[in-house]
Amino acid sequence: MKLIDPRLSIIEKRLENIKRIIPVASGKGGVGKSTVSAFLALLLKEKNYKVGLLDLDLYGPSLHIFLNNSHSFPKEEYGLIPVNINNIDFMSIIYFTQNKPLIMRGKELTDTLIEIFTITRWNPLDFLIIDMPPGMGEILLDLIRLINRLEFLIVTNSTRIAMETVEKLINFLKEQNIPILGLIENMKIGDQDFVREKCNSLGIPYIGNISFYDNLENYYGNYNEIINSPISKEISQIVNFFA
Amino acid sequence: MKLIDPRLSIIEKRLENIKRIIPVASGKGGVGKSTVSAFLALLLKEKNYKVGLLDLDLYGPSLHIFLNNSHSFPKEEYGLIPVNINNIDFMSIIYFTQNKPLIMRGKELTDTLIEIFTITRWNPLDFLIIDMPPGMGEILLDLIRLINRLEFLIVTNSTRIAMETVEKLINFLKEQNIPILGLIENMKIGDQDFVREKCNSLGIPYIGNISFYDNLENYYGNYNEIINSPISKEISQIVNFFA
Amino acid sequence: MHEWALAEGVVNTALEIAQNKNLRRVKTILLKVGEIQQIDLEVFDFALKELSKDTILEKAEIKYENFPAYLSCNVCGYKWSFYETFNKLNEEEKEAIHFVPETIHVYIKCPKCGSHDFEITEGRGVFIEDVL
Amino acid sequence: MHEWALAEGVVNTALEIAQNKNLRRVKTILLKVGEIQQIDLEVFDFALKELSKDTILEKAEIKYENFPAYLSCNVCGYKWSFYETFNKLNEEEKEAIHFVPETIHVYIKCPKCGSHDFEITEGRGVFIEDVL
Ligand SMILES: Nc1ncnc2c1ncn2[C@@H]1O[C@H](COP(=O)(O)OP(=O)(O)O)[C@@H](O)[C@H]1O
Ligand SMILES: Nc1ncnc2c1ncn2[C@@H]1O[C@H](COP(=O)(O)OP(=O)(O)O)[C@@H](O)[C@H]1O
Ligand SMILES: [Mg+2]
Ligand SMILES: [Mg+2]
Ligand SMILES: [Mg+2]
Ligand SMILES: [Mg+2]
Ligand code: NI
Ligand code: NI
Ligand SMILES: [Zn+2]
Ligand SMILES: [Zn+2]
Repeated sequence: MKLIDPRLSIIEKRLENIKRIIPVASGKGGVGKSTVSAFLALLLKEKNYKVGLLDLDLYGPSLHIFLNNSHSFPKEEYGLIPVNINNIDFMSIIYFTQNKPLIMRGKELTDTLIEIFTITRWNPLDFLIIDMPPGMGEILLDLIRLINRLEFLIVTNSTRIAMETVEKLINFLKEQNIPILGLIENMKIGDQDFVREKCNSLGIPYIGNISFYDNLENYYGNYNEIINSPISKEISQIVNFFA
Repeated sequence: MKLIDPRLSIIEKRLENIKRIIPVASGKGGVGKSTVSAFLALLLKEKNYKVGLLDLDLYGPSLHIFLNNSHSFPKEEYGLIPVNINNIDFMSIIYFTQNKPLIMRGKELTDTLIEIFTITRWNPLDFLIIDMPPGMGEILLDLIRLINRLEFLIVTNSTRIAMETVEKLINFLKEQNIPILGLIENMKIGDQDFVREKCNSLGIPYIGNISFYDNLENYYGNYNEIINSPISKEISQIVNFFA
Repeated sequence: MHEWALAEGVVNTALEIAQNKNLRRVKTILLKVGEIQQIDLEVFDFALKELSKDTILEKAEIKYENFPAYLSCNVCGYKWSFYETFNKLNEEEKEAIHFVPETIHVYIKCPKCGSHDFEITEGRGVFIEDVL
Repeated sequence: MHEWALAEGVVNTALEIAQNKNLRRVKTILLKVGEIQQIDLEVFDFALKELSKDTILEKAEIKYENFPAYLSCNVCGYKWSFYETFNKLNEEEKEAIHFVPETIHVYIKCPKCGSHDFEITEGRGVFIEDVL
């Protein structure tokens, strides 16, 4: 008999009290996946939903900056209970790396992802928002392989350079019959409609756009400022799209 | 005897007529690695250097958009001769994927990278510019493992979110004693100096900054417009830094 | 305490295996416990027994085999045992590796060439060897 | 024609192996040639012989063993042989895979579940089995 990994069978059970699981993905980096994930979590919570937020960008975790938290630690209780920050249940690799560089090869990305899902005990949630890394490697492939009720939210910016890669992700997900909620055009510049038209031709909903905000970083970590910022107003309308 | 991969021994020979090999990296996505790579190649060529350009962002190749070329094919001649576009020798995975999604796991990234270096026969070059993917996985690790005269050029934008990850890459490279030419601050917003200060504290040269250009995409694929664009003027000064 | 989460996986999987083998009662569970994860065997054993109650695993004997951990450098090829470098870790680092073994790449490097790019060839975590 | 590039790797590596084994003359080179790379054996053999001239490989017999290729789905576990799906590829697709075998993920999917996430378990490219 080959050695059997006992973790795989428990992942579904760990997620059974979560109503919807939403990976925020793009394929492309730097388009605002993390920004959208963080705002989405905050604004859903403002609507009194129970929200979890999971940073799966293992090479470049960044949600802890938005949430201004890297020195807490998940409580050990029959596993690890995510850190509660402003009533959002948060889990990140950052709690185990001291924010130092973590280089890994693909097989190890797989093991890390499985381990995180095995040991994290989420409270009952309405939404688990998963901040995805760029690329189409292990994190994407294993998430799809291990969890079968994902609803992808795609993020792009207004450039052809980004859409070139985003389109690849969309085509891949469509071919594998993975549900796509729709696409958000972030940091919209100009009034071109090509992203919206691309959505039409790809047959996925264009959820809406978010403007470019020069001073976005000033808000990070300040809960009240974020909630009342103009970008929150804009994203609220997007939140209405699916909740 | 275990099966032996005959490709590894030939990689160094394939690169022996290349004077300098410069990976443009960041760790972070969307900060302008590809943009900087493309402009750098063009501007070095304008100075009459012989320049090669290699797109190693295998999930999200994009240099073919800058160069406006995806339908050529490398010439088969004792291997593959890169495609010559405006006198830049160009190689990309795009020539083998029909621009369709290519999902891969890490082990396969390694094999692809090794295969590309094995079969590509570069003409003698002054510079080989390598456009790197985000992350710190196989492409970065294998490049470092297989080629020992890399000089990294680091790209970031002006945000803390980006620097959080860029700093990890820099610290990793420093710890592994890999040469770093310096850092470029792209899409500079505001007049904060924190990126420059970060460079000082990390002990690497701050090479310069590039402004944010709203209409950058209009230039792509148009060689003369690119050369005469204001961004080229700005990047020229950066080029002077190391050539 | 997070050993409970891993124990749950073992119990779940052992039940699945027993079912596939049509076992009416499990007599023995053979486990290999990787050094890198630094499992607290006392807690783990207690958790396994608690979670086995009222299942066909209830009276099974659980045999733990220590799974020595080896690391192999992807750059220079050097191989070494986890324990050679283990003592250089402080408590916080050990705990991080206990929770997520792959963070070993943050805290350990190849003793020969200094690279963080190495492979865990054996002894990462908990595995089920057989259910009898 | 790009077979020359691969042949160069074989010659280089075979010379290294011969040196490490202190061989004064190589009698036999054993190669395993993976199906996926669709090597043109005639060109490859010619290239190997040309590149071996004036080296200790010059008169070596080169033995080619076909290395059948198998694919294994990471999602559903199905295993199949490359040739089962090979005939569905057009010439352009075959050529892409000939140059970069990993592009197989673009053009082939699991016959059972449709996933592009599968592994090449055997028969990817050219390997040296031994130099005698
Ligand atoms: N709407 C926006 N306006 C201005 N800057 C933004 C906006 N969305 C994201 N950014 C900035 O763009 C950069 C990339 O965003 P991030 O969320 O980290 O992208 P990703 O997670 O896709 O890599 C960050 O510096 C972030 O602050
Ligand atoms: N200086 C700049 N001004 C305006 N837009 C830029 C600038 N540099 C890059 N961009 C845009 O930012 C996006 C990301 O750039 P890209 O070069 O693809 O980054 P990376 O290769 O790091 O992912 C692209 O849409 C690109 O057009
Ligand atoms: Mg992100
Ligand atoms: Mg890029
Ligand atoms: Mg503990
Ligand atoms: Mg051919
Ligand atoms: Ni524990
Ligand atoms: Ni060929
Ligand atoms: Zn080493
Ligand atoms: Zn399948």
